[in-house]
Amino acid sequence: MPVVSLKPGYSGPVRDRVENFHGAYLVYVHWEGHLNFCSAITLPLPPTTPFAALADEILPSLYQADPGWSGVDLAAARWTLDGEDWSPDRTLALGEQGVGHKSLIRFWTA
Amino acid sequence: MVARKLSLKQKYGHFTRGLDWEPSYQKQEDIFPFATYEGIKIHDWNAWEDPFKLTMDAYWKFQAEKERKLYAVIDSMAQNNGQLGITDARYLNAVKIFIQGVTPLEYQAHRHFAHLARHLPGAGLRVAAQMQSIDELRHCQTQIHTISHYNKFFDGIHDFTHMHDRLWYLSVPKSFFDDATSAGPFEFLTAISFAFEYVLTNLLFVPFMSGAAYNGDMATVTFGFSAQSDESRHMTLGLEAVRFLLEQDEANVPIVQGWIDKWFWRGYRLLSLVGMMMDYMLPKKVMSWSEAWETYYEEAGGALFADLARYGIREPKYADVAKAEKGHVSHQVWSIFYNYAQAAAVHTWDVDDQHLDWLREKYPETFAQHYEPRYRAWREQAEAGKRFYNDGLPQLCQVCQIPMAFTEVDDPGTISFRVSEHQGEKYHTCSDGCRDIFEHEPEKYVQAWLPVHQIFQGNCGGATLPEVLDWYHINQGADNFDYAGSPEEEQWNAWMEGRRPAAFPAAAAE
Amino acid sequence: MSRPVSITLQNSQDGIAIANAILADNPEAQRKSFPAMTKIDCPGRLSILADSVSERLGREWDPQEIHMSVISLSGSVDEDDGSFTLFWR
Amino acid sequence: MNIDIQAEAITPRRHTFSHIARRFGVDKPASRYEEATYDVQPVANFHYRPTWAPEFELYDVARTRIVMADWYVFRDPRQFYYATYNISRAAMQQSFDDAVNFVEKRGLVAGVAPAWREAVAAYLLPLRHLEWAANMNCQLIADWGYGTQITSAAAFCGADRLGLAQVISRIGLVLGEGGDDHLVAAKTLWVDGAAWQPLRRLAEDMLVLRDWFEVYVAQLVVLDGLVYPLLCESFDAAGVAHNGAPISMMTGFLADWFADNSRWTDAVMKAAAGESDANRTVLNGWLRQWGERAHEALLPVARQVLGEEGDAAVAQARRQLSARLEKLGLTLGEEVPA
Repeated sequence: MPVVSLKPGYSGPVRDRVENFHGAYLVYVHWEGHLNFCSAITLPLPPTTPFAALADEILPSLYQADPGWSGVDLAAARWTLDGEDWSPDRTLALGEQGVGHKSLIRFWTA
Repeated sequence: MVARKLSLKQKYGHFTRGLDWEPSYQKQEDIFPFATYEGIKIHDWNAWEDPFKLTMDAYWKFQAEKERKLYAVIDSMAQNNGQLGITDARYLNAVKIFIQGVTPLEYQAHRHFAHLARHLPGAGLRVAAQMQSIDELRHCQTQIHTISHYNKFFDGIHDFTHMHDRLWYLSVPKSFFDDATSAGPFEFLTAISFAFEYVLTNLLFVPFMSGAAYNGDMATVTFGFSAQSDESRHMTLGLEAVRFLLEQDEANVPIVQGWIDKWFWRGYRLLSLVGMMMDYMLPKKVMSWSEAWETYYEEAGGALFADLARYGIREPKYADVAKAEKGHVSHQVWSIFYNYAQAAAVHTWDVDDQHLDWLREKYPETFAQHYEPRYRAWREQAEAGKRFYNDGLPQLCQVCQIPMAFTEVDDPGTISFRVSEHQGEKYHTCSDGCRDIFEHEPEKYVQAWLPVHQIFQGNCGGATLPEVLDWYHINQGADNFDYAGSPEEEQWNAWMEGRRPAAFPAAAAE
Repeated sequence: MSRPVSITLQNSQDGIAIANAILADNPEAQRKSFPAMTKIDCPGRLSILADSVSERLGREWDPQEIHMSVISLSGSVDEDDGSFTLFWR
Repeated sequence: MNIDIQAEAITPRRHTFSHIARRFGVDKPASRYEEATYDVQPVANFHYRPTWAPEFELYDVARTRIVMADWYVFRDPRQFYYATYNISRAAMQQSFDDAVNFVEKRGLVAGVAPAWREAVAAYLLPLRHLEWAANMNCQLIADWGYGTQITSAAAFCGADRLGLAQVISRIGLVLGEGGDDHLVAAKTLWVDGAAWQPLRRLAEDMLVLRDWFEVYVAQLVVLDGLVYPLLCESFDAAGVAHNGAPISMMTGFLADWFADNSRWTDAVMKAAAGESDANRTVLNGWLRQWGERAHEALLPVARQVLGEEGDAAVAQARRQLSARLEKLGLTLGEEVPA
């Protein structure tokens, strides 16, 4: 439903268009079951980022503050991308396997 | 000669709406261009009944007297080092959130009630709106003057207007008010005067001010209670204004109901920050958020909505969700601030045993199971010298802008993720309430200035945290991080040491 | 209709006198005490009578002076020369 | 209490807020006026465009043609913040109340020549409607103006105008011995009386202005700058011959109020004009345009009160305003023939 405005055609700047992020997508990641991290985390990632880089470098840098992170086996994790089951391929870039601007990646570890 | 005396009502009529006249040289719609576009139909502005019949002579007299009393307390606090009388320096963090988050809203209310005082076609409502406009300026200025004294000794207060325009958690109150002021005059009236002032503001002021009293902050109590005396007038305006809209035309009912639904949820989400202050920042606690919600929403709101049922108004949508969440929200918001104390101009700290006992008692259904283990783990990490901080930036709700920490109503272990699409782009919200608000007016919320996204666009001083904090004007190492080890803690301990009788420190040192 | 109306007053000289007047003049009114303030609830309707408050204060009290003492209220307001009333319609 | 703590242990860590310190220096305690007024308005990162004016931000410098590098140069010489404002106005009101009580108790109005009583009712009481328009104009400035400094003072001025309208109404009740006949009659004059129509048209024309600084100039500088001297000097002086002193006692506060308000408007105009030639050009344009309109609109009212001396009285008020503006670096423009 459109917003009610004095004159037709009300609009303002759409602030978070993908072109405003210098080649990156915004990607949200969330480690399920670990609410010591209060919410999902926002990352600016170029779509060319390999999933391996996310799994091997980025996620550890974020989640190692949890003492339990060292025992996590991401290869055995369950993933969803934007609400659908997802089997990420380590060798592919995020953009090549369905990750878009403002996608949400959730994962469950044992 | 025998003087004829007009009744209070007749006199008040001449002194307010009697000043107004029907324009004939300019068109009504050119003088009041914003009066009709929201679809609200008013057939008879004269049907508006002013609940309080306050003329300017009485206004000046009462307000001047209130101000004399208040400033006497403020002066006395400055002269007597009143900051030493508070229960604990941690208490001051509630005051910091207040001046960073609430005081600028008082200011915005001042400006926008001036907008109503100019642009509402009904003279009676314009008079009420302009009194509220300067009242709100009063609240803003008395808060600044009161807290000015604390600013001399405590951190995080020093640049509150700059921070309000920029800081991540302050975009929550700012976007709330921007949402109201960017709406039409009737939505603003419903949003602020009714949904916020009448239905929800008691939750902000009454427990908080009573908490200030309980924690030795006499200055805040004084400005708070003094402001509340105006607030009662504002609340009454809110109730009568909504009643007036509902009585004027049946077609107004669904419009007003939609606004009540929206603004109840907007206000409720905003107040979750207040819940966090109440449950975590007051060293001596008056009541829990859950108890306050029961007293000031469930009881008072219940009576209100039962009364409005005659017009076809029902309780706000998702009030049941708010009720179901009341054992969770304050803890979830505290977790946000604990996660990000390195990037905030307030301190957080580890919850001690006595506090855990209180929380367990107040939240028997939820606390021990869902939150206590988390806090104990954090405390252990801190005791091991590894205070937990979250190094990633949070995902924010597109509408309320709070980090998306709220959980599913029936599953406190799972975050509630909602997503909508508009013109091919995804928008994430924290709840059904915020999702509905987005989907009702997507053209508005796509504009939201989300602090985390702005950082990644490069609009906030740089790519590193220290650069962003500089841009926020956070004094790093003082305004931010845990209370433990802060300059404030050191200062407070020195003060408390200084308060012991002279013989004792010497004995203790041996 | 017996939905509760409510008023919260500062624990000041005037506020205490008003609270006492309410409790005396509204038999169903109930007091709840909080730090620095007193909340009074009453089913349906509650009146503050100027004469009653004046007698307690030893001076003439104008109902408009309620603005000096009130913290919060719940219910519709009716204000006249001799009284201040909260009620649900 | 707590005097046992040594003074050095409780030395303040800072003197004022950072935004105040950036303006006035870090080592100076700030005044309450400064802390209450400077940089309080939000200036950046607004979330949504107004649904009623998406071409503007919620607070936007583009709402006026006046351009300022810093919007906090409009210091109010009275240094009003809410507390000082209300305390000042409570005192002003008290002196008015005292005057009215004095006049009423002694029945002094009865001693005023009846014709002059009628004349006063006819020129003073319709002005309460003009005050009401002034009130709305002040609300517009408080709404759309930029910066806490000028908008807060405008909000106070708006409250003043409602108060003035009410005080004039009260004089109407005194003249009517407690009844409201005079107020009703004065409203009819305002709405239908031929002498008042140019002024009412002017008031309504101002209510459709959208540039808030133009409203400031038209209402607070030009119209007030002509009406008040006319009222407080020429009209009041005409009452002397009719034993009008009791009326003057009651209306004396109008001159006091105008003098007080002019301290503020003079400071604002001086700062706006001093900023740039471009501003001065815009201001002079508004002064000329609204000066001509106001001059013409006041003539019939002045003639009604002063007869053939009415034109000279308006011209005199205009010369006063012109001299005032010249000191501020501004020009009202040439006199217009009636």
